[in-house]
Amino acid sequence: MNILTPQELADVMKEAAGDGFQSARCTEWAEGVKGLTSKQVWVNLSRESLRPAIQRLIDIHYPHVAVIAFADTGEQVDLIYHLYIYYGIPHEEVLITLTVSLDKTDLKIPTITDLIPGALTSEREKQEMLGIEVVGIPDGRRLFLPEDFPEGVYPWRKDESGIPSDMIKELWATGREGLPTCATCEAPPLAPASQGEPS
Amino acid sequence: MKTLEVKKPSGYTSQFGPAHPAFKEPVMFTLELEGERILKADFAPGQAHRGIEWMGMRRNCLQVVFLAERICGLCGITHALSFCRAVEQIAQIQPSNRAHYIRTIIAELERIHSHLLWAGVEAHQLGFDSAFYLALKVRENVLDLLEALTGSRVHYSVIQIGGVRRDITPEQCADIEKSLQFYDETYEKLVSIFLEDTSIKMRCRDTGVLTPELALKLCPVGPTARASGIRKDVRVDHPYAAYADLDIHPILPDEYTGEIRGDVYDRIVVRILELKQSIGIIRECIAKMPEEGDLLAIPKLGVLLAKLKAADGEAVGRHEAPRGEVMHYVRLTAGEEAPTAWKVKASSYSNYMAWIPMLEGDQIADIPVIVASIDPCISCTDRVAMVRGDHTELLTKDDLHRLSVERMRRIQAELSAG
Amino acid sequence: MNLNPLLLTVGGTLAMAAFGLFAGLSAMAVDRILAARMQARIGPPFRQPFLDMAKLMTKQNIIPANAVPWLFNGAPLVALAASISILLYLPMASFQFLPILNVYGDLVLIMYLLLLPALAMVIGGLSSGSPYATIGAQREMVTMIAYELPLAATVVAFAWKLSHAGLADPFSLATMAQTPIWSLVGPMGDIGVGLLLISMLMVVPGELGRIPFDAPEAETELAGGLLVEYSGRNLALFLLSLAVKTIVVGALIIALFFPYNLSGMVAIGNGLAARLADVGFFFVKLFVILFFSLSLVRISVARFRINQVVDVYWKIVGAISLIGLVLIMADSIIR
Amino acid sequence: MSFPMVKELLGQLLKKPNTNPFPAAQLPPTITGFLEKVGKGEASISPPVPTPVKFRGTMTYNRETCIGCNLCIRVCPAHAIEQVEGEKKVRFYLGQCISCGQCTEICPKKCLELNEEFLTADADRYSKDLILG
Repeated sequence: MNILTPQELADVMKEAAGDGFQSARCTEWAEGVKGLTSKQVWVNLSRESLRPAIQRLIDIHYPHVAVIAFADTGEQVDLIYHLYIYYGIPHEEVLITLTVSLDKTDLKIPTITDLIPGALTSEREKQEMLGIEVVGIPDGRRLFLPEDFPEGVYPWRKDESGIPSDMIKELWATGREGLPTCATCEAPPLAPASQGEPS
Repeated sequence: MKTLEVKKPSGYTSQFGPAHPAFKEPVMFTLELEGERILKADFAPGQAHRGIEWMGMRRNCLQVVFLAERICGLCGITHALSFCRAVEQIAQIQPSNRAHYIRTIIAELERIHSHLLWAGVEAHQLGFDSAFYLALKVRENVLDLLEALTGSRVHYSVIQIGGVRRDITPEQCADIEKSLQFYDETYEKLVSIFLEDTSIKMRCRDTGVLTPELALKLCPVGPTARASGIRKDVRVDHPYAAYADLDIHPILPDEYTGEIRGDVYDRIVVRILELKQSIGIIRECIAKMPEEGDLLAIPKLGVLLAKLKAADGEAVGRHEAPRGEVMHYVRLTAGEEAPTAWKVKASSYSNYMAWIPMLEGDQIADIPVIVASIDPCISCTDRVAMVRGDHTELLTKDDLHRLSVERMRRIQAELSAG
Repeated sequence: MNLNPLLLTVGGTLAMAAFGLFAGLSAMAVDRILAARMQARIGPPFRQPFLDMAKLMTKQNIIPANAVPWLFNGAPLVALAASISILLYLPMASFQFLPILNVYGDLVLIMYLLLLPALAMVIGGLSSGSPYATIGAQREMVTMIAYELPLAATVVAFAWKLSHAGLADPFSLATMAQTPIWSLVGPMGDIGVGLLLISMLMVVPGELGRIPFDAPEAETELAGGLLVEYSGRNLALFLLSLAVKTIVVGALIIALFFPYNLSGMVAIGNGLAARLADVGFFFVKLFVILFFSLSLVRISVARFRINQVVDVYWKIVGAISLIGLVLIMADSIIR
Repeated sequence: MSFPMVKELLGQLLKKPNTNPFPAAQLPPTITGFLEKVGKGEASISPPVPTPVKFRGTMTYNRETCIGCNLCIRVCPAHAIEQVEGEKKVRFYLGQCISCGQCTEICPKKCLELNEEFLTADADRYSKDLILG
């Protein structure tokens, strides 16, 4: 198995993504006395070219899906797929990050669990925490949120569909103003339900 | 390979958890059973989800370091180290090599005490309480050492963005060497008790098997993956901290047993051998630790806060936790103190999926053993969902307190009236 | 002074019940303290089991909604009564008037009475209506069947040997007390009896539901299994029946294998001194048997799965007891 | 057929238990009774495991030298520090402090230290001795 350099991998991703390809960059970071560098490839691509890119990676070396991260950037939601290849070969592992930006009006993304079953946990979490609809997900139930968590509320979203302020109960603020006398146990009203910005 | 011929599911569905003596943390399993055999298993985590990521996105980076450390009681350093490495890559802060070596030493000490606790808990699930007491007795030595080095037995608060907050003085190096010698002797005893005991072999051989092909597909990490033959260890594949200067290799069960079956016994083998490896790593780190080198790249916190506020970009910080790879994805935008995005991937996050194939086909007696064999680290919660009839009500800690006070008042009233 | 025999029996039974309860709880206390010390722990005070039982007696006795009340409440009583009744058939130390009901019963009856507490637990577990308890009950039945084989082999070996030696009532424990088995067999027979002793010692943890054979109420798997729904007085009765059963099993092994009395061997004169010496010697024998068959075993092995329990009892322990039986027979035929 | 645990257990039988019997070897009949006896000197509390040199216990706050710059509030991860209205001082809730010691490092006037006290259990999170300043 010949080991491709990060730049070659970026080109492979570019060619696999076709016209969905947006940008790619390679970064390095060295630590320790010997200063060996760890290699990362960051690729931005569109929703349609996600599966072909992953399929291409599977042909090179069966990738390990670490997690699908997220970022709520105002009117778009970025889904960031972290995949590792060349693990098992000392100091050769490359982290390939595929970022797909979905605008909030059309939050759909095809599933990759048929290619890599290990991604199911991450996809279910994105579905319940960000409100993204993963098309073709084999098991779309909620994973971390309880059954009685209100529908339509997506905790990681920073817009109006995020957690409303009346649901926030700052435990560190509970009972701070007047000290609660245990007899009545009525904790005094909360500090004004701010978004919890650090004062 | 145990083939499971699933007949007409004539069994009954039973629930294990969320509160069950086998799980020290709440996770709910719904199992379709036929007599003692498990036909189908499904699990529902999250009874202990505290919304750490949500809290993190409302704090500045210095606060998040110590919040991250309290995600898990056992692997505190892991989350702090991963988060700090991510933020350092964004803000381009390079800690000194001495700080890298101190970080590695503390991380490996944490691996020793985490593996020892896991061995004890696994023995307890097997009903072998003496091994539990022995493992925890032996673990006290490294906890006292860590308390002397970092000031606390569990949450060490040693790692800061840009380096470490405490130095390891030569006398402390001597203390470390003394406790490493203690662990050299007890290592033989642990191997004989955990790996050569007939009753443990009877219970753990060919229980909860995760075949190498399935392991490749479900992307487990850490000892769970290595026990099924996947050569994946972040310390070897990804050069970071002082691991790049040491020649270490991923531990696979065939080093001890000569074969790889991916069952619970192999996971015990991998974790016990990793104890020996950690002892070697710490010795090598102490020997090769560079003398000079400042502990913190930016000692003044005010300056650090300003630099972090100006930082912009995204990065991934990783570390090989005792249970597997921990990865923090952080994205900072200039001008905002709080991280725009912060995703924590704990090691058990990747290992959850592996429970299903392990459980199916085994017996009820194996459930606690298999569930504990991936060393799950779920965490605790502060609210209870109560089901009355079909109406589910959410009670928080204060409601529970109010209910108990009311009940006490009622009992006192009855007593005084009676 | 020939007291009315009925009064004697009733008084004897009450005394024996009190003795059984007290000795049972003390055996539990000694077992817990020694197990703790061997695990480098301080362990509870000696009076801990007594405090536990007293506390359980005052605790609320909850009957689950979908349980069968009369079965649920009846089972513990049957279990305790059965355990105590076995005590009445066992000769202890050198008391002439023991066993109280000697003329009515023998080894076969004891084997059946030994089944009753376990059966009562099964009925209690099934009637409590919790899935854990039903699984626990199924496991208890399987464990019971498993350890019947070595038990039966031992009883058959003893009875056959005594009848072959021409003794009158081969199944009665009294005859076994007078003529110890060791004196009836030659060297090869001694090995046979030794094997039977080993198999009986391995039956003790299964009989009492202790690790490694405590699958029925496996704490980490079934959260208490059979006894999961029991609380308060009912739970106390079950635990007391287990405590008494500890003494019963210990006394049974002593009666079968070590019926010797100190006063017989070492002349301490007769009367009270000899009697006390015999009682002391009986307790020493009981302590040694329970230590090696119960306390040490339950902390040095892991818990077996239910199919492994059957494998161990049928293949390993069963084989040991059958070989012992064959050796005894071969010994008496050749000699 | 190997049972290595047996040798270990029998060896341990003769040695001293490993438990540190703080505060008492076994649970006394009543805690308050026991504490009264200790007060009267009839009973003694066996000491806890000694804490090492730089142990991170709870906070000590020197109210005079504090200038109310609120830098410590910015770095406290647990929101355990609160501004006192009307005064240039702060208030600490030790019930919520996680002893990370970050405020001791950022305080310009060095009026904050971590001491070695760890026996701070209390029934009420906001009891008097758990609030500084």
